[in-house]
Amino acid sequence: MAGSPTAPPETAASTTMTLGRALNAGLRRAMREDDRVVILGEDVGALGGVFRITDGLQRDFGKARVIDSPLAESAIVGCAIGLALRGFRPVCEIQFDGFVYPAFDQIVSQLAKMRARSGGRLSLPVVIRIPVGGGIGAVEHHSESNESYFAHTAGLRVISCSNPSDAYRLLRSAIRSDDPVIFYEPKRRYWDKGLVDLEASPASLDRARVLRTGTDLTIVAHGPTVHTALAAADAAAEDGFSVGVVDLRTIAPLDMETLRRCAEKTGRMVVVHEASTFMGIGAEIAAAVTEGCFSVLRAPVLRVGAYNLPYPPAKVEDKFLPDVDRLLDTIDAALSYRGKART
Amino acid sequence: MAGSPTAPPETAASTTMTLGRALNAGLRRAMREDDRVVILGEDVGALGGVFRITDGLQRDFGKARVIDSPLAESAIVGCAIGLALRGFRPVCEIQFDGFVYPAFDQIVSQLAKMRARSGGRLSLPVVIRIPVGGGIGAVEHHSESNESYFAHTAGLRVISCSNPSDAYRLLRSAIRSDDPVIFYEPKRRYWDKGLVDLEASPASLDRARVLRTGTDLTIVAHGPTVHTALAAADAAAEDGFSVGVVDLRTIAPLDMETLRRCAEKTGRMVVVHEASTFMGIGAEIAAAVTEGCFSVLRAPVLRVGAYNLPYPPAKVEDKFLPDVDRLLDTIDAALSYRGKART
Amino acid sequence: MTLVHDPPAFASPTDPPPPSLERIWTSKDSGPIQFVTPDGELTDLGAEYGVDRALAQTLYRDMARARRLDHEALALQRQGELGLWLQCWGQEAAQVGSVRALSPSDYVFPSYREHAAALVRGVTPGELLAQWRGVSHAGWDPGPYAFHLYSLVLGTQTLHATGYAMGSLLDGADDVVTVYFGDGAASQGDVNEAFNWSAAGNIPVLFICQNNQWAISTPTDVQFRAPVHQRAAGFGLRTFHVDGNDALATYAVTREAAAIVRRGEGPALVEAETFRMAGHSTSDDPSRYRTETDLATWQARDPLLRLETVLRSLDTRASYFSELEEELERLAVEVRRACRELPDPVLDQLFTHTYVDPHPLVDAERLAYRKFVELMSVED
Amino acid sequence: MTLVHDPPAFASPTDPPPPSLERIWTSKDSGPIQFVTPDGELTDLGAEYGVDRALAQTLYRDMARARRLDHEALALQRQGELGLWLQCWGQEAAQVGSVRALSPSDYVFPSYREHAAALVRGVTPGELLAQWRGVSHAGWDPGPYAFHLYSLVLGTQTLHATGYAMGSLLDGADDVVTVYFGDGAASQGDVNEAFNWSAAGNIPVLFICQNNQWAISTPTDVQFRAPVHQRAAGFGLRTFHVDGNDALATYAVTREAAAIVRRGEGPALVEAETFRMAGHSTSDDPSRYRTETDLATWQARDPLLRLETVLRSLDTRASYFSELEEELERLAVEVRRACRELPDPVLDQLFTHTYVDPHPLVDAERLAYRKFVELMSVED
Ligand SMILES: Cc1ncc(C[n+]2csc(CCOP(=O)(O)OP(=O)(O)O)c2C)c(N)n1
Ligand SMILES: Cc1ncc(C[n+]2csc(CCOP(=O)(O)OP(=O)(O)O)c2C)c(N)n1
Ligand SMILES: [Mg+2]
Ligand SMILES: [Mg+2]
Repeated sequence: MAGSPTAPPETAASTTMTLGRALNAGLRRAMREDDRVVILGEDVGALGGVFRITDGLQRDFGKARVIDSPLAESAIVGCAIGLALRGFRPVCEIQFDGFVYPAFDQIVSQLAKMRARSGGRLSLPVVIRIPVGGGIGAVEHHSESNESYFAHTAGLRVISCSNPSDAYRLLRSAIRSDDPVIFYEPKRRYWDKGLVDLEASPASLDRARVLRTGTDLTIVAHGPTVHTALAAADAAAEDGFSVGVVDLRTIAPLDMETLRRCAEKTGRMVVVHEASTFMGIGAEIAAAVTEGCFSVLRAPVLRVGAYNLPYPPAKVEDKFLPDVDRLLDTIDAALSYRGKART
Repeated sequence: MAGSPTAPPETAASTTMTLGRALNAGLRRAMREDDRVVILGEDVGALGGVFRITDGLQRDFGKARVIDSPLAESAIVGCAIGLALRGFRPVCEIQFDGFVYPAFDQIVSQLAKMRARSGGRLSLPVVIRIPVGGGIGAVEHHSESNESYFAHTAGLRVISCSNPSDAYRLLRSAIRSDDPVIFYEPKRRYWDKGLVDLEASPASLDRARVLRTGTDLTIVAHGPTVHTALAAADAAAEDGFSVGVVDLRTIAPLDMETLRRCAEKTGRMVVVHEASTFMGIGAEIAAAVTEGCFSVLRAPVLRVGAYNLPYPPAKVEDKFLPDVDRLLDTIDAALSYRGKART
Repeated sequence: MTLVHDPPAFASPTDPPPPSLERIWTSKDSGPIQFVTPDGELTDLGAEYGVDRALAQTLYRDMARARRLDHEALALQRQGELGLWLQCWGQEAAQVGSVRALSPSDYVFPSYREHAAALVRGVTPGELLAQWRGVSHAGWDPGPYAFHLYSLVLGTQTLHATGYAMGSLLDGADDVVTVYFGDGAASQGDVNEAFNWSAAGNIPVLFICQNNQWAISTPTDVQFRAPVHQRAAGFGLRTFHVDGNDALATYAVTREAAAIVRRGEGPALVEAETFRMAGHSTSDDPSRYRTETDLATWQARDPLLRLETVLRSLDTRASYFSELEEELERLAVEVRRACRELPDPVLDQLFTHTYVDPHPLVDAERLAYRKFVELMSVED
Repeated sequence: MTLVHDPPAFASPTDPPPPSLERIWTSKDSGPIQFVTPDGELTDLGAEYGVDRALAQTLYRDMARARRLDHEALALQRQGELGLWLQCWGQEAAQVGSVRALSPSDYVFPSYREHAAALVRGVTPGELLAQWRGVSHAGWDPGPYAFHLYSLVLGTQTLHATGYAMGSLLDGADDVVTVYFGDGAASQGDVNEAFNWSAAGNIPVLFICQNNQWAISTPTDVQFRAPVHQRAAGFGLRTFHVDGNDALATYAVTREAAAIVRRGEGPALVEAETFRMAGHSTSDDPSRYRTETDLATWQARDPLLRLETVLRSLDTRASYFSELEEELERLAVEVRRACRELPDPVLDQLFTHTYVDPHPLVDAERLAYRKFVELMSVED
């Protein structure tokens, strides 16, 4: 998508690469800049991870810094906590979204809380990378969208990247952050290509990005559904509606300033994500935006997410995943509210 | 609180008892009625659990049916799944809210999904009882409110009881249900007394209860905060406002019919819970009620919950927990919106 | 060819009992139990136990069927008919030898690579492929086969087996609830909780660890320091260590282990040494992490060849082999046909599969889904 | 009184080395290592090792201080000054004997009952009580004491210790990262993952299991079938089993275990047999699940009395005991004073303790909180 709003300005250091390679470049850069950065996870060494995100890193940085772990997620996170206490900056890889749950206690009770428990004395700069979401025809447990759990957990930051440039910049920032970060990678976008400026500064961890401005309605998306949102905005434009798109980038905290600004401008908002609608991040956005912008909203903030069912078998996932059609249908619904703003 | 709206009609079988004893009576009744009901958990036998909810049950039903388990939550839930597959109806006790996370994978990936995974062939009638929430001056990890995690998990039902009568009736229904149920018990209300009709029919698992009707605003609460909501409604009444109170009883699914009806009637709604506001159940209620009742709302649905911090040390928990004052402050805010409904 | 009993020694109750195969762990490990060498010769122990011709023929047929199915499924995946396939190639003896040693009513919790065991239990090729074609999460009803759904979240099924066995005990049954898991899965907390819980409660579970030397790209020396059977002994389980490419030894060892469990002496574990001949899955590229030499070493220990040599040395009739060959051809046809005939799933139906009792949210969402589908069909 | 070395045999490099105390697990367990009998007599092994008078005095003082603190804290809880207290009464030798055998810079991850160990490391009474008074979640800065915060979610700290030790290895340090946990916690997946991970990676962790026979109301025979040291051996750890009410034996055993770990021979585990003399916590009612006989048996094995007998038989000067008595009185005063002087926490501050980097949501909530507080103060 040349000239798309997701592309950063081109510089000398700009290269076209896939989202997966951009993450690899981000990891490599972080490891080069700071020798306290270590990687641990299942199959991250010789194999380079099942998605090859750590490809070549063990070869270049050694087995001491790129650690093939035993098969135990709780231990991966628990040991990362210990490493962080010792002054390292561990980056954990969870092989698939559905396999993070055995580590749940270590993440929500240990990693998230230890700083607060210590009265602010300790900090745990741990990044947990998770390939997330569906759309790759996988078997069960390999297509989960579980950001809600971590977003609801005080003490964590939750980041979601949608394109190669952000992937590179956000990952570097996540590794630099002294707070624990859950870092979501949209697995069905690993092979999407885009321009990456390798010299760009690390991105802020609390700002959303307006990818496209609009006047009639704003779509809010993150990770894998940003692409869907852009496509829906294109389609809506053909029907004469000016639809903006916000890429959240950060799920916790939310960039409420940007969200409110867009809601004020367009009066209508639709949130899309792959997680179940019920208690998904769309609920928080709807509640908070409505609270902040009640008088200017012309329609309720509507949501498009998964149904309240476990992720289905691959052959029906295209019907299950929020797609352009469902998004457009919901945009129609939002636009069909006749009411003026109350102001 | 004699004659309070939480009291059921008095019958011959009505007895005054604490919420804790009502749960004990509910378990006893369920075990007597169905010999496939078994209890398992840490210290549930001779000790009767740290809150004595299973008091006397091992003595009366034997060690085979009231099983003191090794100290391993994942195993408690994992084995309950196996027992259910074998045709039993296990009731697990998790000792404190903060200790359910080691079982998270078994709950969200195994218990919640197995029926769907089996194409509807299997059912897992497992109840997981969790004493929940703060207010008892406990040390860390003993005052968590984690209903959001399970409410967001398709395949589970999430129940929260607030008074002895409901505790008795809802627990019996939860054990009879063929779906897995997360059953929250408000630990600081264990010693609250109320009338329990031991012959009352089991309660529906998908209906909220209107405890108090109002015309100006509706407070939505569940579990431990229902008491707070009733007190706030009393206080508001003194200021001349008619405030209703809905006790959710079921968090997943929500009884949207009742919630929408109340929102339509009062045009204003405040949700209160002990969990963090961010991504708490209040977000879902606000989003869904706003979607359903956009034109009649006179103010945004407002939320009162915990701050986005880990639960604090006991000496400040009274400032941290949503109390009558914070609730009244938010009610004021909701009432101060001047706008009329759009209809 | 060394001494051969036909019928086998252990089938006769009057014979003196053969030596126990249990592995009491000591610091010097004497290696896995073997009845047949890779060259197809009986070991002393193997000779002492003798060979039951009928059993050997059954096991060989079971293995041959599994390998053929595996092969066909691989081809189907390459043709795009399956989304993914995890081969059991190389592990046929470990599976068939163990599952055949159980009573058919002993409930089995597999991991996800137990295709050979599944076939023995009667799971049909179509049922077995359904999950990998993406038409369902689980292709069969576990009850009739006493064979549970595959578990993809590693090790979780060991706790389900333990709970099921608790129930069996409560019911007064004498089942040997059996659970399969891998060398990698053994590192998970759940598996160790299951070891501990079952040992403490004297729960009748039989753990079968197929140590196929790899967990995707991770070799066992990254996974653990001491072999899994030693670890299990530490928890107080009765433990066995067997050459998992030796179907006869695996059968005998599992039989002894199952008998211990059935007698109520507590849980037991069999560690079967075997090898994953293919990549982890059809998505894997094993050349990134292991050598051809590895492969050659284990190729030479092939479980089918080994038993075939035994059978031939027992003068098995040629018709046995030829009839089997025909059967395999029929199986191959059946696999291909069943795969292509699997009906696609229907999202609408899934709304009824998640909860037993009515659920207002799911009902509302189904309604919304139906309306949306209708709308789309009108627009088309 | 049997043979006494003063200074001790093991202090002299010219003497032949004493026998190893390592427990190679075999099916016949010969019981925990003991140097001093409950009656205060040296065992043969104890005599062979000899008694270092200075060490014995240090350990006795450490234990006496811990018991006094424990006692005062209990009283404070009964007076409502503490919300909760978990007594270490009975476990003083297990803690003091082990922590004194480490280098002071060896980072320790305690569970939540290691008050005796904490005092040895210099944690002050006020810091120790803060958590139980409800004024903070953790009263001390772990760094200066090389003593981490208490962990209340059972067993989780074993993985933190393992990771910390990985870091120590990466840093080329020769620390012995040490972690305490209980017999109950040992059933958690995390603890077993830590055993396995540390053994597989040859990580320098020393695990100390205080087996105090109970996990709240659950006795060890519900918890496991085989002792924890046997289990750890199964994972490939070097293992030790000691009478945890014998401070001298615990010291010597831990010293040997720590040396193994420090030499890079891998992780080790010490299982110390001891007893929780009080209830689980001040909220517990142990009469519901255990008998007075139990208590009497263990009362007779009291770790302080035992070492006192040894010290008296060594003709320890009376001034040692009288000075210690005075010190304990001062400690008691300090405990009571420090407890009452602990400042109450301020919610406003907690908004800065959760994240390092600025966090818009937390900032907004703090603002709302401040406004609310202001409003309330105006209304008052
Ligand atoms: C909890 C969990 N973590 C990670 C994975 C991803 N994964 C699937 S199979 C596998 C390797 C399993 O190895 P092993 O247990 O030895 O079984 P094998 O594949 O060799 O049969 C991994 C890491 C998973 N399925 N579950
Ligand atoms: C994961 C978890 N589950 C349950 C509890 C509740 N709990 C606190 S202490 C305890 C018993 C611990 O026994 P043990 O490990 O033997 O230590 P001890 O109290 O005897 O020192 C239990 C069940 C907990 N803290 N953490
Ligand atoms: Mg393997
Ligand atoms: Mg204990």
